[in-house]
Parts: sequence; structure tokens; C-alpha cells
Amino acid sequence: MVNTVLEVQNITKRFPGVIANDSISFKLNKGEIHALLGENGAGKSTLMNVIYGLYKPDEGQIFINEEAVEVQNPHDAIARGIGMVHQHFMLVPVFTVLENIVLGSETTNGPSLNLRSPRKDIQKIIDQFNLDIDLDTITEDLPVGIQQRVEIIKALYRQVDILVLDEPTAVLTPQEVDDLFKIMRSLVDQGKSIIFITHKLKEVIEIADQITVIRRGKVVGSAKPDEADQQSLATMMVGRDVDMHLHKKKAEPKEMILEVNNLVVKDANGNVEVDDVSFEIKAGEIVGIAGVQGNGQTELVNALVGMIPTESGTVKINGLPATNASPRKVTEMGSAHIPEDRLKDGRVLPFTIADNMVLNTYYLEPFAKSGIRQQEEIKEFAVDLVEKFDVRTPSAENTASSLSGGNHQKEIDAREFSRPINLLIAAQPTRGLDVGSIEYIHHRIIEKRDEGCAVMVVSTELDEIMELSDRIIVMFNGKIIDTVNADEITKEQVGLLMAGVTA
Amino acid sequence: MTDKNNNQDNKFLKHLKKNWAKYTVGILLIVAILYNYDRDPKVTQAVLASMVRHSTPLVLGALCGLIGERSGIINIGIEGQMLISAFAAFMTTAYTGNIIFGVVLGILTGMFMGYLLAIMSIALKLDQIIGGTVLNILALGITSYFYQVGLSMGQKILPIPLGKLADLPLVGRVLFNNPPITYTTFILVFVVHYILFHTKWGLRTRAVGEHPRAADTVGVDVFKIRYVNLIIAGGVAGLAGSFLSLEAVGSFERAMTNGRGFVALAVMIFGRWTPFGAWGAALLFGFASAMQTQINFSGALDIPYQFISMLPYLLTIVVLAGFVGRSRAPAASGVPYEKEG
Amino acid sequence: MTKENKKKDDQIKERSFGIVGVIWKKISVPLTSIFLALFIGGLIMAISGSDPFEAYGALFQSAFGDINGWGRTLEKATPLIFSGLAVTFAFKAGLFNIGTQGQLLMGAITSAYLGFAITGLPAIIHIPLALLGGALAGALFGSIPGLLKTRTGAHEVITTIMLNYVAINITDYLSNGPLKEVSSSDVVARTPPIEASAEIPQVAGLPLGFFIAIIFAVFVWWILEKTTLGFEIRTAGLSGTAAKYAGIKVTAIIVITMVISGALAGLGGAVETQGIVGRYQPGFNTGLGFDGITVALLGKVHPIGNIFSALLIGSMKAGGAKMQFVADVTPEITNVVQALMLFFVAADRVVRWIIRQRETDDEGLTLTTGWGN
Amino acid sequence: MSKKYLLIVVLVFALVIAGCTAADAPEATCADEETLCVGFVTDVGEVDDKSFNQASWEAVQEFAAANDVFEVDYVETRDAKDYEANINLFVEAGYDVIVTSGFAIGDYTAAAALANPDIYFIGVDQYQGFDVPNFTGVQFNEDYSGFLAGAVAAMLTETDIVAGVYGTNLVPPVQKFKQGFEAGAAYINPDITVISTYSPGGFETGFTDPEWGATTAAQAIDNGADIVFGAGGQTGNGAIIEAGTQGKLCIGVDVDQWLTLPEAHACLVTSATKLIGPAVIDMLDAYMTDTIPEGNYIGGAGLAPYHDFEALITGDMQDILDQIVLDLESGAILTGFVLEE
Repeated sequence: MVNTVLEVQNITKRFPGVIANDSISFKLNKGEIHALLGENGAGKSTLMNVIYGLYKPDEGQIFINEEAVEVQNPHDAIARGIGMVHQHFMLVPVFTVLENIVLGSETTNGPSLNLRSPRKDIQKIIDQFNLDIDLDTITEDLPVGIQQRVEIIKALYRQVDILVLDEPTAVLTPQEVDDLFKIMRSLVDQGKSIIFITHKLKEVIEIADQITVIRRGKVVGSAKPDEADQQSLATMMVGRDVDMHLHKKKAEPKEMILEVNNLVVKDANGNVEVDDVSFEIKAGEIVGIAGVQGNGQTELVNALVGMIPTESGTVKINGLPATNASPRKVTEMGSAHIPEDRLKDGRVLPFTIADNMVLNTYYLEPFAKSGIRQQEEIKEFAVDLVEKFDVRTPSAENTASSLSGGNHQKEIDAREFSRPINLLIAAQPTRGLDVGSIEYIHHRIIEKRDEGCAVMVVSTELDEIMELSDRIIVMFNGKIIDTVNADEITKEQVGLLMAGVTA
Repeated sequence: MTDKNNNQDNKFLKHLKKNWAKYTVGILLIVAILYNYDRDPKVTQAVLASMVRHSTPLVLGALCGLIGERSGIINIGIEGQMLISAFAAFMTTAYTGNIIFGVVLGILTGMFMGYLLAIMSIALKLDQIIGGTVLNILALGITSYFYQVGLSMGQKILPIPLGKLADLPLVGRVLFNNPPITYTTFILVFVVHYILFHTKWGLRTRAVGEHPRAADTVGVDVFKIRYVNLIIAGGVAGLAGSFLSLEAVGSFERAMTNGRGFVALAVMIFGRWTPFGAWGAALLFGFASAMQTQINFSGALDIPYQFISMLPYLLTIVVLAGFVGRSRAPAASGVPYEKEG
Repeated sequence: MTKENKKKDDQIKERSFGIVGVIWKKISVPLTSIFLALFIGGLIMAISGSDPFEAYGALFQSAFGDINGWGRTLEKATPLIFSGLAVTFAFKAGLFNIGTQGQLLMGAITSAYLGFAITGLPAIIHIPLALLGGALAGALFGSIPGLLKTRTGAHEVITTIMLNYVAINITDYLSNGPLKEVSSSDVVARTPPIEASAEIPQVAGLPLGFFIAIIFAVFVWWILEKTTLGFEIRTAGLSGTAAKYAGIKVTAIIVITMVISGALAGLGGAVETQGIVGRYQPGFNTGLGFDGITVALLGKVHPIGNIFSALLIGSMKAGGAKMQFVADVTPEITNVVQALMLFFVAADRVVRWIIRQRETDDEGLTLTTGWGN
Repeated sequence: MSKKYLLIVVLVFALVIAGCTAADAPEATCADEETLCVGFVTDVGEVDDKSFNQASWEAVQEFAAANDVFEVDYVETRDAKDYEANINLFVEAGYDVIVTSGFAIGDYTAAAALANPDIYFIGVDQYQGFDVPNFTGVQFNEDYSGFLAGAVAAMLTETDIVAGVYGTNLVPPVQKFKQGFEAGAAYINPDITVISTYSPGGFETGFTDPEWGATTAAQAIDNGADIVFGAGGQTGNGAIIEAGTQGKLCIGVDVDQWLTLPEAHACLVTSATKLIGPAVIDMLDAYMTDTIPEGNYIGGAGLAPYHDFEALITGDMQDILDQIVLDLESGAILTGFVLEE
């Protein structure tokens, strides 16, 4: 018997200037993983926010257990059995895991907060679904994958039957994705239903029971995973044929650009984050740094570009010493850095796009002459880049915060790629981007390589590493566990290395 | 089992390692106090009792500030809240002759000021520094404009010795022979700590101050938490005002807060946004103030008195720079919350 | 009236309101804010039995009625512009400088010292020299919280508050001790008067200091908006990590900002000493630094805005006594008016609603991004 | 839509401006030859400061009530830089006599006197060293009354510890009170302990911080003092009230504080006064009869009545005090006042 637990009918949601959802309908059955597939900006998140009570729909109706309802707010949604794991985790960083889970559904003991009995209940959930987590850890100290688990437990603790996972794999390593899928399976096995929002085709085929594809706010098709293939889904999702594979020439490594010897980096508390790491990158090759999030890659990048100090070891760029060089020095040595957190690190949101385009070259001619900024030059430069890199904005004088989605990434790429560089350090260059944008960025990275640039790509997306890299360095626990040529190793082998398993 | 024990040992060691400076200073202080008490009980008592008196309005002001900031609203209007409450408390007492009415009205006035700040920073989304500044200037203007000459409230609030406790050596005079608002302050430190860290309301408050969106998504009413907390915090500032006019002085004078609201702000940050931290910081400042007076009393230091006068301020800076260092404010404080959609 | 006529009528209206309309759009909100604040202040006066028209009339007449009034208004506004600029400048780097009062005092006493201790210089050298000394003293005093913050993490809000009191005591000591004026008839704690060559003169009855202040306001605006240093400061103020990424030495920026902020406050003290007081005397600079916070906020944390907000507050200070003299109204009512002005200027949404003006997508005023680190 | 409102705003502004031109008229009559107008400019502070400003202003009013004075008015100085402007308000309005109050205003009074030979200036607490014919500086021997207060304190203390809580040392009168008090106490009892301190607030808060005064007085009492001499505006008042609350004795300053500070009735034995009011009235009367002494005038200084504490002062004590008064005047006793730095 098919039991529909959630149905949305003709949901329409308009924002000034855009129709985010245009008469969307779909059904979620009990015990089903229903994938909502669509590019960024297709309207998936808006739809989920409507279901979750964060937005009011302009038209349409939601049915829960075949009963028409109006979800007032998230609290109401939870009460009706809908839980949501947001793409940006809704966790209080300084709280313990336990505190984060009980927040909003606290039990009390007289006036006091009672954490004892929830602890037992939560432990039960943890055991039941094999979630393995320490409830007393401070949340911000946890790796992303585990934080996501906290979100799932949060929902389960509220006894939801329907779980909405918004791009849950975007930030996960392959192993973590596997773990997540296991958890999802065990959830549906025990009677929960899941809405799985993603733009990753492969995952959809792997895990979903039913697929609904959304494009520009409309449902453009649906499929069963066993009837669909990646290519057809991609075409449906993007609205045109997509080249799924990168075509790149074989690398022709030339002179040495980056040399790292015995590098050690410690964090503020003295914990070793990067442990005796040595490697080199030559002009004309792409080296991928693979590894599960939190194994020292972030610190490695930050140390290389001068954002954090190194403990010991040496770094050379173009044969010149660059150990503990300032970010500016590193930039001036001809390197570009695409930071991991694009919203926070690489840009100043209240500034204009033009100012962001010169964020690390503002002091150089022609943007400044003897300490005085040359507004005209900056504007000209920015307008040019906006056009060249297809940054979607009415004007380069608009603030960076007005940009949407992938345009943030394009803005940074435009700035970093526009300089003459011979070293490109890209951290998670495509995180959270849609297929079209990923395709675009990958091509640009390869283009840079072919121009003779040494490229270091740090990614937790194994596919990305496999596709882009000429050589792959796998980090585990702050150490380089192995360095391999990309065409001599399978994805599965890299995955094992990332888990710390050496052959 | 042993593993767990080990773990706990480790935690303890880690804690010690991290806080050794605090503990060392604390132990040294206690030793020094006891030594002095042995040598000159009267002066030691006098200094410590004065320390408590100096610290009371600062603790209350800091509590007001931190309740607000813990829920995400910066409050630099403590000075104004205190001043206008002191005024209201005094006027009420002068007209009704009833000190309890005065205290109640002082608190209510503080709450109203808190409500004003809440409207400005939550509903109107004014910059919170502006909201606080508005309160400060407004309070100064209103109290001076409506100040009346010749009013008298009779006797100010008297100390209530707590039975036998008050006869204890040293602590008796310092802790257990105080007027009621001072006792209330002691209790409030514990109460605010308890509420912040051991109740549902406190958990939600801290969540709202750190990550309001997260709190919102689990059904916590961000605005309600902020409103209520700011009003309660205003009440605490109101109590501080009542303390100033009814308990400490027994009269109202224009601008009688004399910057205490700002020092309270410093005390709050110094105390890392925790009630006990604020208490400690206020006591430190109070101790330095009392020492400054005592040095002048003793006439022992023959240097221009302005240098002695700098003592509390310099000591605060030195301790802050030398021992406390960086502190982390609640992440969302100062940022107006916008609901989605 | 036919339709066509009405249309024509509308057109005429449009045209006649053309330029005025544009200006009105710009100034309607601040103007209405001022008006509303005055109105409510007047209401309070009326309720408490005073005549608001008489009071405001006296205030206005005293502050702007003649050249003397203008002179005093500008005199009052001058140090406020400087302390407002000091606060504004620090805000731009994300720093809350509550210590302008202390920096201003240090500047004032230093310029007084240079003003009386050095003799025989021509004014063209002596005036800028003493001003420079005041600026340096303020800068030095302002650098302390900057250095403490970058070296030890000590929060500038605490250190600047504490240093205010330290500055009061230092200047009290100096003016009552080593720098005290020695004369048999005079026992007040104060320095000797500065040399005539250090005095900033009046120009046609107006204080030259005010024009110096305007030059500095423009200069500060220029630094912030047009120079790379300003870019660095604003970047650091908005995002520490982005600044670091951009190769900006955030710690250096914090110190530089506090130095410049302190220098501006110190200059305010120096201009006050050389232009108005003529010596250093304790109690003569009370509140000038603290008012800088109000001035900066009322000026929307914009260097040029500071000039207008300082004039506004300055006029109330200049006219307050006359208001009391003529209308028997306690001048502190102007504090209430100031608070309301600040409120309405910041709550422009409320004001727009009142005057039924459509919201522009003018960015709201945001200066606090928390207490930072 | 907004244009209508523009018109309204402009109209109302026009009204406001029109209002101000009309506001000037009534003041004009002071300029007439036959009318007598007396103006009063305060030192920084208010006319109702329960201290010297108030005393002068009340004297001016009293004089006006007894004589045919057309108009009296006051202006409170908010900013020390306004002394000149505030005096000029009266000058421009054609006032005949202008009384100014406070040390710091002296220079400006003299300058105004020079510029306006037709107006007579009386400067309270000011030394007239300028050789201006139309300016009388009134001073008081604060050290005399301080000496007497010290003697009273020394005679009444049971603990042999007496305390003084003072404003700032930046103004000579406070120093004079302090040194006189200490000399007087030592004159009665050479072994007496006098503990005292100035406020750390300088001009900013030195005279306006009653809470600091109260806390400091409490600390002094904890040190064993049983008489508190509070000399420093509101700061001193705070100290006095605290002494009363704790059941100790206190001595007021400047004026008979029994009359200005009813809260002090519990403890106020007497006040070390300078007879500001009588001096001002004397001067004004002398002006009326053209007998005003140009240059300087030393007003009276002494002890205020004991009021409810009459019984405490025995006949013997009063005899000693009377003798001191004579000796001070004859120079047999010197207070030893020297200006401190």
C-alpha cells in the first residue's frame, strides 16, 4: 500500500522580480527517499522553506498525511512531523552537541533545565541509527560531517517522520557520503521518509527512490532511478546538453614552482594540524589535495598563503623563500588563492564589486598612485572583468552582497585569474556550485594549467580531485599519507587512503 | 570505567593548565587578605567592605549589559537607564515616603528604558550603539529638566545585619552587614548565572545571542527572547539606579551616575559576559578604588594624589592586558535579526 | 476642471517643484527629524508650563541671530567636529573609541604647554607647531588602546574608558603642579596663558578654528574614501579575515587608526586651547570628547555629516544660556531634543513613514558588527 | 505627496523663526536708567546646588525682595568657556549689578568690569587683583571655619579618629577647608588621627559624585572615624548623609547645610561656613548706598548653628571655640594654610 505522507500541490512563491516556485507539485510516500534535483537557484530551497513554514506560499496547498495544512512556522512544521537539515547548519557553534539537540524542545526539572533524561533518549536514537557521536563536544570543534549528524539527530529527537535534507552531501567526503547514505537507508527502513535535495546526479541515482527535477521554479520531469541515467537527468536539470567529462591534455610539468619541506602547522591551542608535510608542484600540472575535511588541508592552504603562521619547515615559491610570508608577499610572488569560505574570506560584502575586484591589488598601479586610489581605473578594470567572467550584476558599482549564488565564485575567480600568476591555490573551488558553474570553473583551472601555471586544488569532492588532478596527494591526520598519479589509481583506492588505509 | 576516570583527570589537568594564572592570583589574594587581616583587622575590613560597596552598581550595570548581549543586543545605554531609574526611584520615595514604592518604580522605569531599547534595536532595527546613546542623552536631559529642588526622601535604606553571620570575623562586616539591594546583587549574580546556564530560558537566550537563525528554526521566538531579556535587564539597571539614589546616597543629583554605566560596560567585557566574571571584575575595580582611598587615608604614599587616583584605572588595564586578554563576545550581538521571508 | 487642464496643472506643479523636489528628497528626512525632535521637545516644555516658542526663539536668536551668535555656535561646534571625526574614524575600522575625551585633554594640555613655553616664534610657525604637538599627544594617548588591543587583546572599550580617567588625572596633576601658572593673585589650577603667537585668530568675528575643523573633516573623508589607507581601514573594519586575505596587516591598521583617531581628538583639544580657552584649565574641556559619540552618530558616521551634526549640537550649547535667561527653561531640555534627533535620524524608516516618502534603497546605518575581537 | 508636507514643515519653521524675533521685547526695560536689575551668573553648576551657587542666588533674591529691584535673573553656566558669554547676557540686557560666583570666573568678571564701567560687578569667591573700580571680589577665610570645624570634631570624637571627604584639590577653598580642619583638630588634640582624601574625579566628577562620597565616608567610618567632614559639593553631601545613616556625626560645608540638606539632620553638628549670603547682601546694600568697597572684601567665615546638636557642645567647648575665633582674628593662631600642588 502506498501511503502519501506529504503532498504539495501547485505551490507558487514569488519574490520581487522573480517567481521562485511556479506551481510545483510532488508527492512523498512513506518510507521513500524522494530526490528533488535541480541546479542552484532552481527553487528547491524556496520550496523547502515553504514546506518548513519559513515562507508563506502565494498559491497552492500542502497536505500532510492527506490532510490540508498550513504550516505557520518551523515550530509548527516540527510539530507536524517535518524536520529539516539546512545546507548551512543551524547549530550554535559554542553549544555542546547535547545543548544543540535539545534547544527548542527542552525538558525541565522544576525551573532547571533537564539534560539528563534527554541525554538518555538521544543516546537511544544514536544507538538505534548507529550515529556515533559524543554529546559533550563543543559543536564548532566537530568536523562538518559530524555536525550534520547533529542536525539529523536534532530532527529525530523531535520525532519527525519526514526529514528534509538540503544539499546534505555538498560538504561531505566520499566516506561521509557513504555514511550518510547508510543512515538515510536505516531511517527509511524504520519508517521515516526523506526529501533529499541535491544537484548531484550520481547520488540521486544511487540513493533515491523517486526523482523530481526542478528547473527555474518549475517541475520539468520526474523519474525512477533505475530508469534514468546521469546524462538524461543532467539535460533535464540544466535544460541543455551537458558535457559530463573534462577533456584535458596530458600534463607537461615544467619548472618547479612550489616546494614545501617538512612543514608543520599548529593551531592556536598548540595542536598539530599539519604534520611534517613535504611536496612540490611544477608549472603546468594540477596537484589535487584529497582528504576528509579536517585533516589539515585547510591549515596547509592557510599556512601557504600566509594567513596563519607555520611552526617549522620551509616553503619556496619560484625558488624563493616564502616561509611565513605575508599574504601580500605570497600574492606578489605570483600566486592566486581562491579561499575556502568565499563569503567570509575573500570578499567584503558591503563593498562594491569593483572594490572587491581589486581587494588584494588595490595598492598597485594603476589602481592607486602614491597612496591615492584611482577610482576610474578600478571601475574600468571591474567592468571589464564583470563582462569577461560573466558575473551577473547590473553594475560593477553594486555591492558584492547583492550577488547571488555562483556569482560570488565568479567574482573571486575573475579577480584571481586576471593577474599574471604562476601558482594557483584553490580551496574547494566548486563547493556548493551547480553543474554549469562547476563545468565552467574546471575549464578555467585547466586553462590556467595549460598556460603554464602550477595548480594546487584542495577538495573534499573526490570526483573533482579525480577529474582535475594530474597528481593526487592524500592527507590524513595532518600527514601526507600518499602521493599518486591520477591515472594510476582508482577512485576507490583514493577513498581508502582518505580514510587512512594504506595498501 | 578507568578510561572515564582518566578522562576526567585529564579534563581537570587541562582546566588547571588553562586557568593556573587565575587560581594563583586568587590564592595569593586570599593569603594576602588573611595576612593583612591578622595585622590590621579594622583596615582590612574597611577596605573589603568598601570594595563591595564600590562594586555593587557596577555588578548590576554589568548584569544588565550581559543579559542583553547574551541575547544579542549591545547595550551602551546602561548609564542612562541607571540615571533615570535613580531619578524615578528618588522622586517616588520623596513623594510617597515609601522606599519600597521607590525601588519598585526605579525598577519599572529601568524596564521601560529596556523596552525602549528593545523597540529601537529589534523592531526599528536601529544601530544598537545609537539606541544606547539615545537612552543616555535622553536620561540626562529628562532628569536634569525635571529635577526639583528641595525634595527629600528622609533616611536612606539601612544595612540589615544578618544575625550571627554578621558577627563573623572579616566576612561578617564585609558580606553580611549590607543593605538589601546589595544582598539582592549578590543573589542576582547567582540567579543570572543559574538562569543563563541552567534553565531553558537561558539556553534559548544564549542560542539567540550566538545564532538567532538556528534558534528560530527550532521554534524559539527570537524577538520575544530579546524583548523579554532587554526588559529584565532594564529592571536590573533600574535596581542599580535605585541603589544609587536610595541606598548609596539617599538623594538624587543630576548626572549622579558619573560614568558608572560605562565602567559597568567595561566590567561586563572584562568579565567575559559571565555573571561571575563580571562580579570578579567589579570587585577588582572596587578593590582598587577602596585601596586608592585607603592609601590617601593612611597618607603613606607621598606622591601627588592624582597618581593615587589613577590606581583603579591603571590596575584594570594592567590586569586586563596582562592576565585576561582577548575575550569573545556573543556572536550575534549588535546584529539586528531579520526573519526570512 | 477638465482632464487636460489638470494634467497641465500637474506639469506646472512638477516643474516648480523640480529642483526643490530634488533637494527636498535629500534633506527631507534629516530636516523632518530635527523638526520632530524640536516639536516633541517643545511639547515637553509646554506641558511643564514654559513657552516653547519663546525658548526656541531665544535659542535660535542667540545661536544664529547675529555674528556673535554665529561665532559662538562655530566655537562650540569646532571641538565637537574634531571629537566626532575621531569617533567616526575609529568606527570605520570597527573600533569603538570611547576615549576621545582623554585624548582631547592630552592634546589640549600639550598645545597649551607649547603655546606658553615657547616664545618668540612668529604665529605662522607657532600656531601649527602647538597644534601639531596637541595632535601628537592625542595620537600617542590613542595609540595605547590600539597597541594593547593588538598585543594583548585587551578590548578597546575597556581601555579607552579607563584611560579617560587616567588622562583627567594626568592633566589635573600637570595643571596643578609642574605646569601651573605662578602668580600671587591667582591660585586656580591652570597653566599660564599661551603666547599671542600661538592663538588661533578670529576671521571677521568667526573662529578660524572652525574652518580648520572643516578642512580636517574633508581631509578625513578624503583619507577614508580616496586613499589606499582608507580602503585598508574600511576593509579591516568590515571583515578582519578578508583584510588579512587582502594582505592588509590588520594589527597595524588597528594601531594606525587609533593613532589617527587620537590625533584628531588631540587636535580638537589643541584648537580649543589655542582658539578659545587660551590656556589649559581643568574643567574647561568637560564632555567635549564624549559628545563626539553623539556627533558622530548624528552625522551618520560620515566625516562631512559630522560638520552638520556638530553645528546642530553646537548651536544648542551656544543658545542654551539665552534660552534659560529669556524663557527660564532649563537648558538640559536640549539634551532631550538631541536624543530625539538622533533617534529620528537613525530611525529614518519612521520618519519616511511620517512624511509618506517612499523608502529609498539607501543603506541603513550599520556601524556595529558586534564588539569584534 | 511629500510636497504638501514640505510646505507644512517650511511653514512651521517660519513660525518658529517668527516666534523668536518677537521674544526679545520684555527684557528691554532693564536698560532704562531708573530701573535696577541684578543678574547672577553661576559657576559651572546649578543655582540649586545646595551650596555656594545657591547661597549667592538666594541672597540676590532676598536683596531684591527687600529693595525696589525691577528684575533679577540668573544664568547657569554649563560650560566653563561660557563665563564671558553668560555675563554678557546681562550686560546686553542692561543690568546694573552682576554677581558672579566661583573662582574660575574671576578673570572674566574683571574683564567684563573693565569693558563695562557703568555696571557693577560682585565676584563671590574671587580675588580682585586687577585694579578695576567697579568690581568687588568677595573672599572668605575658609581655613578659619575649617579650623573651627576641626576643633569641634576633635572635641566630640570618641575614637580620636576624624575623617574628611573632599572634592578636588584643584580649587583653593577646598584646600583651605582641609588644611584648616586638620590644623584645628590637631590644635585640640595633637595625637588625633585625621584621615582624609580628595575625590579622584577632578573637575569632571569631583564635586558631583555623591555615591563616591558616601562609599568613602563608610570606609572612613570602618576605619574608626566617628565624625565626617564633607567638603565638596554633592560628593561631600553624600559623605555627610552616609555618616548620619551610620549614626555618626558629620560637619557640613560652605553654608549652613542644616537648611540646604535636610537628609543630614541625623548627624549635622554644624557646618564650616563662609557667610556667602550675608556677604552678598552686604555688598548689594553697600552698592545701594554707594559705600561698596572697591577691591576686595573678606566675608565672614565660621561655624553654623548647632541646631539639634546644641546639647553636645558644652559651655567649656563653646568657650574654647570662642577663644579660637578671637585668636584666629588676632593672629595668635595660624591655620598654616599653604597652597598645595
